[in-house]
Amino acid sequence: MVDTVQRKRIEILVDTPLVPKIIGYAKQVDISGWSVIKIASGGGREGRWHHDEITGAAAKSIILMIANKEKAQQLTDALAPLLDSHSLLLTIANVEVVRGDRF
Amino acid sequence: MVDTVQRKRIEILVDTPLVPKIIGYAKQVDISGWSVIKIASGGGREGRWHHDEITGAAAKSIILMIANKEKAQQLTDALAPLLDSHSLLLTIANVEVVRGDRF
Amino acid sequence: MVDTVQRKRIEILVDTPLVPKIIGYAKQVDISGWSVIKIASGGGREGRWHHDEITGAAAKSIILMIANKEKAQQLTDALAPLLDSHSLLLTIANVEVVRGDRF
Amino acid sequence: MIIETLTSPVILFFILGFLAAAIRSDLAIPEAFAKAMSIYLMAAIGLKGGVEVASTGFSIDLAAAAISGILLGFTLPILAFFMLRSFGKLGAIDAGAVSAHYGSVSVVTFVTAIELLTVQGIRPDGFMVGVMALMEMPAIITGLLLARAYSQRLKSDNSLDTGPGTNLMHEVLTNGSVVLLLGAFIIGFIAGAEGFAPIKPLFDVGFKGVLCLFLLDMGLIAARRLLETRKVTIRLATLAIVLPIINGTMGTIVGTLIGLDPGSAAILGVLCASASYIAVPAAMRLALPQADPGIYLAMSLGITFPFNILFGISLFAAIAKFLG
Amino acid sequence: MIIETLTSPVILFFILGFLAAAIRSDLAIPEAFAKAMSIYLMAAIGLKGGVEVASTGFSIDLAAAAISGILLGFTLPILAFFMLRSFGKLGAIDAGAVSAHYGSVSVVTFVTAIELLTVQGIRPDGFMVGVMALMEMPAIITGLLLARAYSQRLKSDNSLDTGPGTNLMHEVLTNGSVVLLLGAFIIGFIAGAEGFAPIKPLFDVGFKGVLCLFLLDMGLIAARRLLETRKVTIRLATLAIVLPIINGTMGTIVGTLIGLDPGSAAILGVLCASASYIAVPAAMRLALPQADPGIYLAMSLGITFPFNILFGISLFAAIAKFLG
Amino acid sequence: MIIETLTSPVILFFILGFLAAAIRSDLAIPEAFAKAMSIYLMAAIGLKGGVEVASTGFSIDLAAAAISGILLGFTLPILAFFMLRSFGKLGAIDAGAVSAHYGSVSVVTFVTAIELLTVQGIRPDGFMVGVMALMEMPAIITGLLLARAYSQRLKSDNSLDTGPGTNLMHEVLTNGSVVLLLGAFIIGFIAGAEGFAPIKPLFDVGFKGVLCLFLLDMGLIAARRLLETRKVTIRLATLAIVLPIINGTMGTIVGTLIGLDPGSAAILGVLCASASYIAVPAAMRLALPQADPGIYLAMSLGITFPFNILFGISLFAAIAKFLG
Ligand SMILES: Nc1ncnc2c1ncn2[C@@H]1O[C@H](COP(=O)(O)O)[C@@H](O)[C@H]1O
Ligand SMILES: Nc1ncnc2c1ncn2[C@@H]1O[C@H](COP(=O)(O)O)[C@@H](O)[C@H]1O
Ligand SMILES: Nc1ncnc2c1ncn2[C@@H]1O[C@H](COP(=O)(O)O)[C@@H](O)[C@H]1O
Ligand code: NA
Ligand code: NA
Ligand code: NA
Repeated sequence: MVDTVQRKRIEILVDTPLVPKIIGYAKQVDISGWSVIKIASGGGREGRWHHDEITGAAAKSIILMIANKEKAQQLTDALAPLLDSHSLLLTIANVEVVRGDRF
Repeated sequence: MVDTVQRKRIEILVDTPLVPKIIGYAKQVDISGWSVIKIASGGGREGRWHHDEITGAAAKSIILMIANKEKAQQLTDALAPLLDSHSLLLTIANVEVVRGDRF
Repeated sequence: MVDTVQRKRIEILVDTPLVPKIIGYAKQVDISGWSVIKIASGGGREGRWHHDEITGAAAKSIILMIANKEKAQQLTDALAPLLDSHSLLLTIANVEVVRGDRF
Repeated sequence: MIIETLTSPVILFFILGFLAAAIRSDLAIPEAFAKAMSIYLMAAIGLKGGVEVASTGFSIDLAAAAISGILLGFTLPILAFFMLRSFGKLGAIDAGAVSAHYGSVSVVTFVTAIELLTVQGIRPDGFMVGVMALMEMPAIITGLLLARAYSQRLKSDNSLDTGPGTNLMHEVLTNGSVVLLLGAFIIGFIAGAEGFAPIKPLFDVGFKGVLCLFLLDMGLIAARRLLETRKVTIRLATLAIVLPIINGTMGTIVGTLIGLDPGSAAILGVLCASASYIAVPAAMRLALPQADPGIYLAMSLGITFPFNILFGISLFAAIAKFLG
Repeated sequence: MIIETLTSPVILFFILGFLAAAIRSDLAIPEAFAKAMSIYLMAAIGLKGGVEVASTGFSIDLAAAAISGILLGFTLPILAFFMLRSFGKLGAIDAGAVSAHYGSVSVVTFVTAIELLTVQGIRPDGFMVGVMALMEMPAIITGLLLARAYSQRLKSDNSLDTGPGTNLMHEVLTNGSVVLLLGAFIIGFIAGAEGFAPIKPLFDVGFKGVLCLFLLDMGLIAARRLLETRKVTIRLATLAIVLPIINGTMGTIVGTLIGLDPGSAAILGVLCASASYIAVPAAMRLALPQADPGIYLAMSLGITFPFNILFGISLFAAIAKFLG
Repeated sequence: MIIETLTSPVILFFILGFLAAAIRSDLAIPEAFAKAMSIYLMAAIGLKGGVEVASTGFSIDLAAAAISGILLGFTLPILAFFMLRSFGKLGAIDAGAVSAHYGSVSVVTFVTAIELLTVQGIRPDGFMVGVMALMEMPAIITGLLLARAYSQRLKSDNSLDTGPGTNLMHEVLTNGSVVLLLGAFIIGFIAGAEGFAPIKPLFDVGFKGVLCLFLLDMGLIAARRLLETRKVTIRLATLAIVLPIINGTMGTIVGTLIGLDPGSAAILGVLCASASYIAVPAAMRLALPQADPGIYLAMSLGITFPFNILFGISLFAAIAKFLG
């Protein structure tokens, strides 16, 4: 049986133009990697939107990061002031990572 | 340290043409927002499929919603009768949401 | 109230050309289905990359599978030897699946 | 004509795609490119049709063809439904869904037929584009009504209530391809030959080449659909060839009877013979989610589409010439 | 000219898109196809402009137009800012963001104007493409400075510090559309008419047709943006029409004063009147994330863009002819 | 010829892309558009090659070129492998993977070379397209066998067993670009000049322009690959220039010896000099996942591709003319 370690799965929903900025913060707290997923469409209090738009300014993405508890905490502390002004949606869940000691 | 609240992360795998229908139900139970992610390909008991199809009828998407426990329960109750006929796959997980009191 | 069962949500981050291989292993342990999501961009110890590349060899995908505990365990055992050589990232989380007895 | 058909590059690209998928090659056309090509093709045929009607004016033929097309769209699913239930052994829900596909039309089959008939010297009238657009939707209504009338399961709940957030009739009437075809038709009509001239190069120069690449993709998709299906029985496969022959022959006869020229009569036959694989599947997924997409997609896309491209078009052309 | 404009296929496709979205049709142009078309259009106008300058040589007009364009880009947002704050009742942050959009330019409005003016017989000079590229960015700086000077909230923290991993000035100067427009302009200049000849067919044959399909998409996007907004008040909607009229008139006058021919003066007016909806929104999301995208996108894309396409271009052409 | 090459728009667009990425502009070509262009280019050259062979007939030259190409594909990786191990200091696995890339071919380098050689008046024979398709795959086999023969690690487990669900030999033989190139070649051959005529406009008019936009994207990708790599040592960078020179010279000499005209000999040299960056990387990821993609992509795409486009093609043309 392979051994797993418990880590945090951080999911940040963010406007696509802001992705590099969030990743800049993630690097500051030394998170080892990230993956970006495009959102096709969505809706919220501000109305609905679709990705099929010529102006990328309205596009949204999810940034996915696996990190240990400490780094996850540092990242949320760093991003907290931006949550409202940049309308981020930040969720954290527990996951088992197989042989994930490097995170 | 920022405070987090516990919420539900609802993930519904659904045929793309049915997405508006599911969102209609979500609005009925007053869920505040949703995000749709395209599935590129997949497989199950009915065989495999790819997104690269001219006929969008076979395309699949994931609808992602963050909501509190009560709304998540209401939504699953509302969708339960459709699970088989519309072949939905509905999963719910716990997540910590940073400053997520609005969900 | 609808009844839910607890299942495992397996997420495997993998180079796109290797997807069929991983799915081959999943079928061996009799997992009932899978869904593939494209990663748009990402970064790690090896530097950053974007999907907008003519050479698909650098593209990455997430394979998502819902399975019961036993099958999840069998799959991780089967994939363990590949984790390093194929640089997979394998995470497992608990989810409630609505009427998910078929998984 | 069969020989000419089978050696024209348009058809050869379709065959190439079909064979590539059959040997399980990883050749793939990006989805966005395929959609771009279909938008281009629909805009092009809509424009050309409108420009042509602008020069010939509205005629009694146009009205006759439009009315016949709509009536055929409403009625063809009925025969199909009962054949699917009896010979095909399908339940009412699946039979209703499949019959809606066969009553509606396939744009690519239409475009390919225009090309092949033009080469043959019997070019159909420009207004047939409008007729096609009008034929996309009626069959959906008949198919749903049939499913509802004959299914015990649907009788208990209300099948046309598609839940909150959706409205089937609205979806049907504002369907993207209908709007684009009719819209481009009207633009062509307003602009006329003179106004069309500056944009004509794009829609002329590329047309046949784009059709080749598009059919390459259709070949890949049709073959993959056929290979991956586990739902199509021998009986259903037979119907996927018999139904287009019956419907197409009826369409060609009706076209001839209402006085269309051979090319237009043949194309009316092709429209009746062709089965939808874009608009109707999406509508069915919404309105009859209980129906199995594995059945209707494999039949319309995997069998009927190739049959029409390779043989059906030539067949209805021959019938129209014989009658005309 | 208004009648000619409104019956040209280019504009009719825009109207088709607008109406399709208004009746909530699901017609959609794939994002990748739209981006491909915009890359094609930018490469084409860049190349043609460069080839033209290669044959006419650099002139004093070119320098005058370039300097005027940059100065207008820097100053137009100031008036807009105060009108948005007083009449529009926006806060400093939103007013700064919106004014940056109106000081910058819209490539598609420019291209459409070139077409319409050419048909009218007052074809603008080739170098105006370069002027457009230079006008994309200055307004961003003015808009940010204004927001920062008048917002209490921004005064406390440093608004131009956009956090780790990003550098606004760098983003602004290396913006993709600026690089592509200027790059293609320089390539056209180096290659000259002779070097351009082998690649000319693609950029000539397709141009107007691609513009049609692109404007179809713009119509869809503009109408959807307008329908889904909940942010635009009557006052803001008024400004979204008044601002282009003021800016465009000023641009046309300046163009005439510095001695440009009527076509070039009109196009300078169009550049001033048009509002950015690609480069500036992205920059604002980064530099002024507190500003509400719902406001600036609905104004520039939902109102100003259609206004300019349908009426503005004809208006500034009339003014330029009158003055010239 | 170098000067002509460096001022042709095709090459200037490549340089534009390269510079844009070097200044870290966000200019990007959507992936689906890039794939669409590559499908278009492959279909076009396949068709034209087939049409040409249909008119000239099969010749002894064709057979000689095909056999030479396959043999070169099998053998060129051997020299590369030992140079990569000794001078490049790579392990057996990485050396095997890299050598497979250099034994295979790059379609875009081929197409660009056809353009440049045609301008120079030494247009290669049409059948060289078929030769290119045949040369895509042999090197993969040699590379894998070398890696397996010399790696202790691979000797213990079975490197060609790629696990359940995959079959390398099948992947190699049904590779999408091979199927498309050979398929379009055969279609061109069947259709002949007459059958090709109706679809020729699309494949003729757009060709060079599309090549420009495609090379713009290749410039962006090549420069980004080079900038982001952390794996390429000075020694490996040297080999990424020395290997194409050696391979290309050998190919040109072989081409001349078997009696090809100078254009065809030069293009055989270009094929040998070019390194794959689509088919082989995908195959290596599957068959040799332990090899580091950072090395082989940076070498083939970041260094060898630009070298061949800017200098290699001219070099092999000069050698071919000198020998021929
Ligand atoms: N901690 C992480 N969280 C999410 N994705 C990651 C993480 N680390 C690596 N990745 C993804 O895996 C790819 C390869 O990572 P690496 O092997 O570290 O270069 C990256 O480009 C990311 O897409
Ligand atoms: N509860 C939610 N669950 C998932 N995604 C959400 C949720 N709320 C908002 N979003 C996403 O965030 C975007 C902006 O939300 P809002 O700021 O509420 O308009 C939406 O378009 C959705 O894509
Ligand atoms: N266990 C699973 N985990 C993730 N996705 C699944 C699973 N089962 C089915 N799917 C997805 O649902 C689609 C339909 O499944 P099925 O109805 O079993 O053919 C598949 O093509 C997959 O995309
Ligand atoms: Na039909
Ligand atoms: Na402006
Ligand atoms: Na080579």
